[in-house]
Amino acid sequence: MTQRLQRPRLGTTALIYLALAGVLLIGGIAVAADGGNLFATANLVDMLTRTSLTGFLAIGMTLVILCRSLDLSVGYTAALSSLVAATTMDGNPANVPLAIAAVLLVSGLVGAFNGAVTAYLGVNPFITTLGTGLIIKGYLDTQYKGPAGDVPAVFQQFGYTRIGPVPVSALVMLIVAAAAIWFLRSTRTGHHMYAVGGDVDVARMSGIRTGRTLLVAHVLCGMTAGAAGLLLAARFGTGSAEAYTNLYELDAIAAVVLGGTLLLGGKGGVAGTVAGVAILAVLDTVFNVLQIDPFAKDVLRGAVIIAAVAIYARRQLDRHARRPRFAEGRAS
Amino acid sequence: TTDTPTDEADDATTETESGDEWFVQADYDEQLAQRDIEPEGDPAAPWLQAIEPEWVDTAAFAQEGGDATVCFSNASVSNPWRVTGWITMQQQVEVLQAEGKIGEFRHSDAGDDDDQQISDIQAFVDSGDCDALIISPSTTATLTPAVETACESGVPVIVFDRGVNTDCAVTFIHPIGGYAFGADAAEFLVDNLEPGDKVLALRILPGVDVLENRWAAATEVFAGSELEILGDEFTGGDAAEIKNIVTQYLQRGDVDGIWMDAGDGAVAAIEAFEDAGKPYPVMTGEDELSFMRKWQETGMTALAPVYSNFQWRTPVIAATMILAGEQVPAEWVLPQEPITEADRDQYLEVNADMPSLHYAKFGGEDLPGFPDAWQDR
Amino acid sequence: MTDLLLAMRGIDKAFLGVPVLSAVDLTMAPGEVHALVGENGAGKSTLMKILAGVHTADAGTIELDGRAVSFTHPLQAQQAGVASVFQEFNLLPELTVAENVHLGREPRRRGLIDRRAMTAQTAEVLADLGVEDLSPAAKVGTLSVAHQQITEIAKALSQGADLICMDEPTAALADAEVELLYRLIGRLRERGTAVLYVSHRLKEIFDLCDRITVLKDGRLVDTTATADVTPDDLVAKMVGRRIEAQFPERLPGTETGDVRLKISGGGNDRIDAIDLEVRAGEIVGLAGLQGSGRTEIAEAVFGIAPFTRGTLEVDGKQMRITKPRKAIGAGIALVTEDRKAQGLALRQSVRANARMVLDANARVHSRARLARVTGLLSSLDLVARGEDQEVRFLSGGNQQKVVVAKWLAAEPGIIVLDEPTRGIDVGAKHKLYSVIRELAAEGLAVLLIASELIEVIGLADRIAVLHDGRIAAELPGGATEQQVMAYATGRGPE
Amino acid sequence: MTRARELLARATNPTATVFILLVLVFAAVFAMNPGFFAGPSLMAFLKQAAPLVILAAGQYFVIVSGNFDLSVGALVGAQVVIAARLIDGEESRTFPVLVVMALFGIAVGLVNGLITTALKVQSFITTLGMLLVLYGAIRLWTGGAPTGSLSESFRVFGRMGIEDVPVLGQIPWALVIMIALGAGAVLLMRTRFGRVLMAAGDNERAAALSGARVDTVRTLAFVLSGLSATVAGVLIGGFAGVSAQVGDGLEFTVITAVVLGGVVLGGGRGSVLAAMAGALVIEGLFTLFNQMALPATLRPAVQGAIIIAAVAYAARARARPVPTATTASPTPS
Ligand SMILES: Nc1ncnc2c1ncn2[C@@H]1O[C@H](COP(=O)(O)OP(=O)(O)OP(=O)(O)O)[C@@H](O)[C@H]1O
Ligand SMILES: Nc1ncnc2c1ncn2[C@@H]1O[C@H](COP(=O)(O)OP(=O)(O)OP(=O)(O)O)[C@@H](O)[C@H]1O
Ligand SMILES: [Mg+2]
Ligand SMILES: [Mg+2]
Repeated sequence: MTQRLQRPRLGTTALIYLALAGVLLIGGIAVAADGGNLFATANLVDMLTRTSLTGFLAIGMTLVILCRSLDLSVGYTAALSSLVAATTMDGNPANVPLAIAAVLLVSGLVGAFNGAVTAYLGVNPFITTLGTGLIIKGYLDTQYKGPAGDVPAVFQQFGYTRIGPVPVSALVMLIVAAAAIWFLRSTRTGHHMYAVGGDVDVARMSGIRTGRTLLVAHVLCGMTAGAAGLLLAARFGTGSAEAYTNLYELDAIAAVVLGGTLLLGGKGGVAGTVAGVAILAVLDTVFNVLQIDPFAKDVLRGAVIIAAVAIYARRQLDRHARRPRFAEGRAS
Repeated sequence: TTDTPTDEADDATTETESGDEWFVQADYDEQLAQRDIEPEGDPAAPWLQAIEPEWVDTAAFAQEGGDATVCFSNASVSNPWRVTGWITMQQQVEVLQAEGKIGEFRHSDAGDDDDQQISDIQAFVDSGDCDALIISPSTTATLTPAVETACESGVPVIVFDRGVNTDCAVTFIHPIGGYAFGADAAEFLVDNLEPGDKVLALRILPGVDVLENRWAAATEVFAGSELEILGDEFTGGDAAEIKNIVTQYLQRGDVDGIWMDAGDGAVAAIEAFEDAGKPYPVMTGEDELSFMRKWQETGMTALAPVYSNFQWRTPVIAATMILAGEQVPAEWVLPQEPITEADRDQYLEVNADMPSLHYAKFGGEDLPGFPDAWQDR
Repeated sequence: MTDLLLAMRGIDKAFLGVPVLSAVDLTMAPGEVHALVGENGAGKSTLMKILAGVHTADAGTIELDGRAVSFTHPLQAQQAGVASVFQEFNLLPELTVAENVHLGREPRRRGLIDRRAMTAQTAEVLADLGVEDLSPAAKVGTLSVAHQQITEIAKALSQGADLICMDEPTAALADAEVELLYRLIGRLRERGTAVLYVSHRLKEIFDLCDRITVLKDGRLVDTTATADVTPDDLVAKMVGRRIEAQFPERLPGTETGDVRLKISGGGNDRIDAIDLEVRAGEIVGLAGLQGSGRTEIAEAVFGIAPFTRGTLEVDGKQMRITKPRKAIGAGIALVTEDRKAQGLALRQSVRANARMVLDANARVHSRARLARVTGLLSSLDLVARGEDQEVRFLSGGNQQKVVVAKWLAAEPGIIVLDEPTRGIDVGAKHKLYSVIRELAAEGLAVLLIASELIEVIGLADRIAVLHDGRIAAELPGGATEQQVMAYATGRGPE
Repeated sequence: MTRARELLARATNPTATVFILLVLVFAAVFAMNPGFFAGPSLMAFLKQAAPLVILAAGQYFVIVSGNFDLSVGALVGAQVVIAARLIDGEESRTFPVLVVMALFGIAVGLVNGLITTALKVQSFITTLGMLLVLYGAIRLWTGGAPTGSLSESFRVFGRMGIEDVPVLGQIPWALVIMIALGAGAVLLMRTRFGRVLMAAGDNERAAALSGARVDTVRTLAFVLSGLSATVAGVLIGGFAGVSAQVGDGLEFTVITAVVLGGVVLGGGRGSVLAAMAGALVIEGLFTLFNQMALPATLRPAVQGAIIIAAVAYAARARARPVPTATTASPTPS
């Protein structure tokens, strides 16, 4: 009778990499028309560099969004982390390991708070994390009147050296991404994130500790924000509270959705996110090379984000792909 | 606006171990002194004047032919002051290109994102096309490593507006500074108010070194007076927020003086007095036209401290000088004089057709694009 | 006695002060198949959910194998050997059958999920169930309701529990699959696995169960051995009154009028060559196995998945119905088979849902009809705490009544009923049967889809039997189950 | 007994939470400074709170239908700048420009709505994109900083009012407009449009199968939000004049307000009245901080904590169903 197994059509992730290729192509042509070469090493390096920061944030963001949650506090967490890192290192290379540990601890705790409030107090994550952001902002504004701490040269390497054309930071980001992909696919907790995002009641009735799963997702998201903070510290040579004014959280979310992860949770993955991040980075580079007016940049970025998502949003949402029994037109 | 130069490299320490006071007595004294020093150079072209310059030799960077590529990494154009300055700079560039002193002019805009600007600077350096690199840092401390790498690449680096904690740049261009700005304003209030009068301070953001300097200087001055400071509020420079806050203070009692760390939304503050039917306060804003026009129209007692917008002309000129091997000041301190009631009307005269968010001391009157370029942007 | 597998004693449960269960006792021996019956809202599902750790009882004790237990999370119940098939689907459409079956208990090798094992074990369970046509790799979202139900059952089985609770497992199943379930339960019994069986289908209860516990309004009526009761007594116990003949007679004065709905050569990607006529005052039944295309016909008529071939006439006028709005405008109503996903706005009040169709369609909106809504609800014997109660807090059966009411409110000329009695208790079922008869009497054309063959046979004036997307035969009302099954399974006439 | 339970339920009901909060906040303000409740200062408060309240109403329609509108802040800013540039001080242009602004607001709403419904782009992204586009486009158009100026007649709505009323002093037009629109919103939710909107936010599929024009009503919700942003723009511009930062970050304040009002993100629940009350709570908090002379840098922290706590409390309340007397549905008498 009707055997409903489907041959998956070209998957969303593949589609996104196509989109990335498309952006690269169009960008390349545009730059060429302008007499430049988008694929010159300098530009490639530039693109890769621009992926790292958003990359870290977006990887963690993917996890929480998969759980049908959200984290609007990552920008603030990153700023806080940059300060924790810089002040702990305080110019002394010996303190670097300690600083990294401190950052991951602090950022993890912020994530844990977000997760706990969302999972166990039933507060909508949008509000939880907006609130957490405000709380951190208040702390930073009161505590730090500006940049603080001093990052030793060795650790600044994390922000500035590269292996061939590949910046170390981008490399680390990709490694974290790979780890996240593996985590989602091969561990129970990772797998359960899809269930929690798909339908929390079903997940619970199936014996999944939904609260715990959500908590883990938020902790990991906090930690990647911490990693982003470390990167900021490395690049700034100091910690900066001001970093939170850049709305990194929105970039991250945009990247995640560009990467084909459903904001409604339960569908998507980190592989796509990496492509989403890349698309944004390519845009930035292209705009710079083409000397686009700063305000036109915003317009284009907004338009591209919508357009790109529009390409695959439709097919992504149709959950009732039906296996045809009778070919169109001719009655079999 | 939120732009003033920062303390020099020598007190990088106070920069980095922050969290504690913003006030650095030495810089404060220096800046207050600089206000009274006659700058070298033609008063008609203040953007070329310099206060106590130490000239440095740039022969090393000299180049043949005027087709040099000048690159400019801008922090952002996210407020009217920067917008005005950016237009002025572009106009200046056109002149220099016409004169054949520079060839291509490239710029990138970081949208106030430090990390973004670091990437921008790296991109310029990596591209290897830049014969001179102009940088307007978005934040002091955080851009330091990037600027250092830029210097190491051998390209002459010109830093202006805000500084960085390194003196590797060939020249660092800036008006006198934030302490002077804050002190000018505070002293004016002290002189024009009675002892015991109440002053409200309106500030934009916390934590931005350049703004904190203005406030630090003001508190220093107020401390030595009998004025009562009602409070200092952060407004984000948003007119609605400002009017709302001032209105609330007026509900609770009189306010005799207003101190602002930037002119944004100053008019809203004045309107709050009008709507509440209270007499105008003694007030300090900035040389933003909307404020100066309101000042003229109401005839209130006010002062427009200035953070010289014409500094946007200097960096490109400096670039040509350097590429021509001419000497430039290692630290190029531009004059910074407040606009008083005496010279107010004359400035409004000159800028009669300019939009209200334009800055009186933009110093572009002699550029060919004037006035259209600033009028219909 | 100590060889009890389960002993629930004095169970109380209230939802915000409103008692739903009071002092309920339930005992089960190993290998026993125990029926839990009662009207909609009697508390069956609630009792089951307490046993499954979804709700926690306010009072009372639960003993498994003589050990006192109290569950605060379904996981604990699972670990204690209690598996459950809930009344509502608990599946994730985005995951495969295998992933759903093992959800929360993924097999692991060296701490990592072992997908190969997952697929293999699922295949075993399905084979055990006697289902060949369901692949462990299939995405659940693309399955028919029937296959989804089977996945649910497989999910419970795969836990190797000593006690399996099934809340109306056959509600979505046609007789063929019910057969599979019968055999399976037989095997469980031999293995000594106990089954708590909630159903509204008396036949199954008498076929399968050793003992029967009857609930009414959250109270225990009594527990008897199946042998000691007749169906009629049981119904009396559940409803509190006796119910005469199960299917009401065709009402006098019902006469078959003109053709209201006429499909000629209708087809799309799931159905083909459909020729069907429904006249005013006529009840036409659609019979067939799961996936035979009954719902697709309904969906095509209603414009959800329109016909791409053939013609469709309403009251003699040819129409292209491409979306539900058009269908409603043309006087067609569809009671969908999945009330939660397709029928109700669960967080809205009973009233809001009942008037949804009127509110949404200017064409059918009228004060008079709005005024009738309340009457409609009570004429269906809805049990709710007032019309302001959110429907999500209604029992399954009562939710279904709200769906039916919302369509009748629009006073359609043609009504398509897809599994209208799914999860409805005997009393309410009977009520609904007579409503259907009345509708016919008022001149409506009724197209009835039901998985319980007797329903189709008992109510329909004509029966169209579907097989694999095509109409295999059209039989008169009185046809026997054997005849219908013969065509439904594609064997043709004996 | 049931009565008592109903009362308890009302108190713990998420929608009620916001009103309790409202009372608490203003009690605190009163404690700090009883003078606040003198007519004039109260009016001044409402005048300046009006825009947020109106935005909250607009945002409510979008949220209850299951979407987000992150573009309102940018739209408010855009509207003010447009007004300033087009009017450029000419009284005579005031009215035509108001019309243009209304059309622009509608257009933006339509685009948001169509992209979200027709192209199936999640509204979070649609409106995030719109935020960027508006922000950039408007500055592109004015060369980075607002130009021109508003006319006096334009500013009347946000700045003036019905003068010398006994006790109150001035009744601001902003307040009048707010009340009028608020009432309108409440009534609108009682119409069929409102019910369908609500159903669409709760169960899209069920609504569609009942013949509801889900996409249409959702798009209309965005249009309403766009219009509310337009009105807010008129009021804010009128209140304080043009400045470069108008509207920045408003979207988050508004959404917070709506959620404080017990409206559930994701749709299908909450009342518009409560949403507007949420906006008053937020404005009340800001006033309170000011009265307490709370160090400015600390305010965000306190605000964040309060919001989380309040919403957590409401969530606790929502977890339980609201009981109503047990009866079979009443038979028509
Ligand atoms: N989560 C809940 N909150 C409030 N009331 C509830 C909840 N769940 C069930 N109820 C009420 O408890 C009563 C019993 O519901 P239950 O689902 O157990 O009935 P049932 O016997 O399973 O009916 P059906 O045969 O229709 O499934 C009903 O009146 C229902 O309204
Ligand atoms: N291959 C499929 N992919 C996706 N959805 C399907 C598929 N087949 C059926 N459906 C949907 O599943 C539901 C049940 O359809 P099914 O195939 O079981 O036909 P049916 O004869 O109506 O069976 P029943 O009515 O007993 O569920 C309908 O909503 C139908 O649209
Ligand atoms: Mg039930
Ligand atoms: Mg069906």
